[in-house]
Amino acid sequence: MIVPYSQVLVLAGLLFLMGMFCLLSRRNLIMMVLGLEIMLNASAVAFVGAALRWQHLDGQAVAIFIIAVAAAEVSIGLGLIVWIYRRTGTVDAGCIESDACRID
Amino acid sequence: MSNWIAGFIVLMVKIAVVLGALLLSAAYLVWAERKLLGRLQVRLGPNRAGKFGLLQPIADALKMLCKEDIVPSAADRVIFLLAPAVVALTALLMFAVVPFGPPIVLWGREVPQVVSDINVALLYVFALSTLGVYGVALGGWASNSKFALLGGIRGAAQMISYELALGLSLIPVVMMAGSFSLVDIVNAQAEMPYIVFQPVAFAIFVIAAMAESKRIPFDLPEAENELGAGFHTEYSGMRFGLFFIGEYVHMQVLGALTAVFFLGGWRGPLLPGPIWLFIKIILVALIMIWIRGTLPRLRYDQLMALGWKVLIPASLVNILLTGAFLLV
Amino acid sequence: MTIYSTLFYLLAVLILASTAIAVTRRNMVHAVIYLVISFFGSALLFYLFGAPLLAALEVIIYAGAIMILFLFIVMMLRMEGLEDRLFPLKQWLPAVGVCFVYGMVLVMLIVSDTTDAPPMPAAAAAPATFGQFLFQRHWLAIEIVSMLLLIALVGVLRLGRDAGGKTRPESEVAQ
Amino acid sequence: MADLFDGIKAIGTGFSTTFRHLFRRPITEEYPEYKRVLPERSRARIILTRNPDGGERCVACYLCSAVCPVSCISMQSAERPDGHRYARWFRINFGRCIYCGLCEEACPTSAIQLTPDFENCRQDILSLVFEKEDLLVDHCGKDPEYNFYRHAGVATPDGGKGEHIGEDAPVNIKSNLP
Repeated sequence: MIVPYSQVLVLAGLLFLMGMFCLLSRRNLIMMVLGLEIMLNASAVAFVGAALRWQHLDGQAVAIFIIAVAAAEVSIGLGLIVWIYRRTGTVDAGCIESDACRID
Repeated sequence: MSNWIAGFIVLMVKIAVVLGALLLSAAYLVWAERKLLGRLQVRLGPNRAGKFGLLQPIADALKMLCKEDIVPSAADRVIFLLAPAVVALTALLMFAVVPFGPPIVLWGREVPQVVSDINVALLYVFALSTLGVYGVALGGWASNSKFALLGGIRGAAQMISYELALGLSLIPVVMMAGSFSLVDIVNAQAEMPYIVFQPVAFAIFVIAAMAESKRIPFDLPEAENELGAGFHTEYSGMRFGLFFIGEYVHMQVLGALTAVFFLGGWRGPLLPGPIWLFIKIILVALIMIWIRGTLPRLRYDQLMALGWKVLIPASLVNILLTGAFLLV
Repeated sequence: MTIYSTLFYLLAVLILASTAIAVTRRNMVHAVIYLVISFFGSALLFYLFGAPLLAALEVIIYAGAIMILFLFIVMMLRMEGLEDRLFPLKQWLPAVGVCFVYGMVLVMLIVSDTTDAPPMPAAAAAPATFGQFLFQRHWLAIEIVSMLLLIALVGVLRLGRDAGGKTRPESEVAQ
Repeated sequence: MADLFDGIKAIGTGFSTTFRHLFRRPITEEYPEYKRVLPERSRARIILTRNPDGGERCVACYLCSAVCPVSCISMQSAERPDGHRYARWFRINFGRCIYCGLCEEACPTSAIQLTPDFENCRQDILSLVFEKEDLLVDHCGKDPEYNFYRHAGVATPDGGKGEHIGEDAPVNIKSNLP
């Protein structure tokens, strides 16, 4: 016996919350992508817990897909960040939006 | 309860024996490498400390322990101090899943000759070897020196590139054995070692393994003549020694994995299992030293081209052929 | 309180603490390292939940490949000390607001869940069983995901090519 | 295809070469047992030599000290009653010396010379500071015939002072005209 599923959900929810906070409050593009990773990981935790709760492997299958999607997302995301950095010389989201360093 | 305690004691004894043997043979692997490399280059190699320089590893260890442990003032202190431990620890932990003999019966209990037989052993090895990249990359970054940083970046890029080829080259082996567990893989080679069926996978695995352990044709992260000593430029004393231990333990682990995946593990006629495994590890290590004495270092673009354009496609084709062969 | 539940709480504390530290770090390398610890904890949690294959994959892909990629980019672009103020008010307020609303919804959902769920039993799925299940029941999803990965690969290659072409000279970027 | 074959052959040649080296005699000279005799003009430990008639050659002109790139030579000049200059004390710090040989080239009297004796290391770095009595030897070094005061500014059968090949007229020390 481990723990009630609701406690796993609380853990996953708090992780998701932290990821969201990171995504919303940081201005650094890399930290924002890190926040996305935390959120994806939180959902994977919830799904694996669900797989155990209902004794069904579907949850683990979804977790595998989440990991694959995270890999694809992070490669594209970091590729874009490098592209932006080469163009503008910064990875500050606020700075990129302003007129000071418009993408040419 | 007494059963549980007995199991615990057996486990601890196994860990102690494996750890001791691993560290001792790592020290003497350094000696063997220096000696053999010397002879390959028509030199003598170490011959001062003891007969044939046999006490050289002990002298080196004492020297490193006595040296001052310098931390550069602008370094990121905690990471700088922890990075060598990561390298050494991941290399040592990898050996936990390598079987070194058939199960034996001691005092009425069946004791498997492996520290831990987990069912995802192969993935465990990969997980540890990816974590080993952190030691290199963070050690380079935390030194706050441009040589070390370049070495760290190179190390990270090289190791994650060759990780792919390493993993893909082992998929045919897993397909043939039908299990991730190293014990099962060795048992599946009871009649014929896999090198007979998978010579291409064997070649890819050995090349990728050498790149993974930063051996000489692939030692760009520490390229002495362009980067000082790469990621461990700023390290001194026993922390440098830890990097060194990590490298040589990694070399032995890769030799053991080569033996397990392609050479039949501990299986062999006449001699007991652990000795056969040891002979095979030493054989692989000696071949690695021979390659080190012969080939020059690759250029960075050649390294990446070899990894991405030769090894990975070749291993993918190999997987496809193996799959087709197994289906027919 | 069995040994499993103790382990769960320990891991939960480890994951939450390291993630919380990670999202508030100014030094991105430190953030990445704390996040690696967090993902490592998640992997152990997966092992506890009876998914050894997923645990290994979590370490290999999340803690290994993805975080190394982050570390690589941070080291390559050399931009430590970028944010002069860690949490400017402009970002801080909406973030707190949204997170507060989210937290309220979370709490309400958990409170409203009155079905008295029993503690989860411990179980383990062998990798072979899981693999067969995955490839028999979800083969289409696997194909879609592999397509997605291929697209990502081609996209990144395109981006990398593009960045190498008509850009400002490297010396200018460095300033 | 031919390229591939050539490549494999090249790699094979390399490996066989190194393998054959395993059975060759090592060319290493083991130092403390076997000491190679260095050529006479190798640059190692510095000495101060004497004239054929036994006098000190050094005239304490400070040229070696001036030319020394690491400033490891120091001395104090003095004059004997007969007007010959000599070094009251002469000191070389071998802890700093880089054995470049510039002092030997600068020396007008061939007094300071470098010898092939390279076994010059100590446990205590302060004992590497050599005084004049440590440096002075009882022979003429590489130039056995040379005696400075016999050659410089001396009238010979070939001509008087300042009349030899490549020699300037003596300076008139009573005048300060250029």
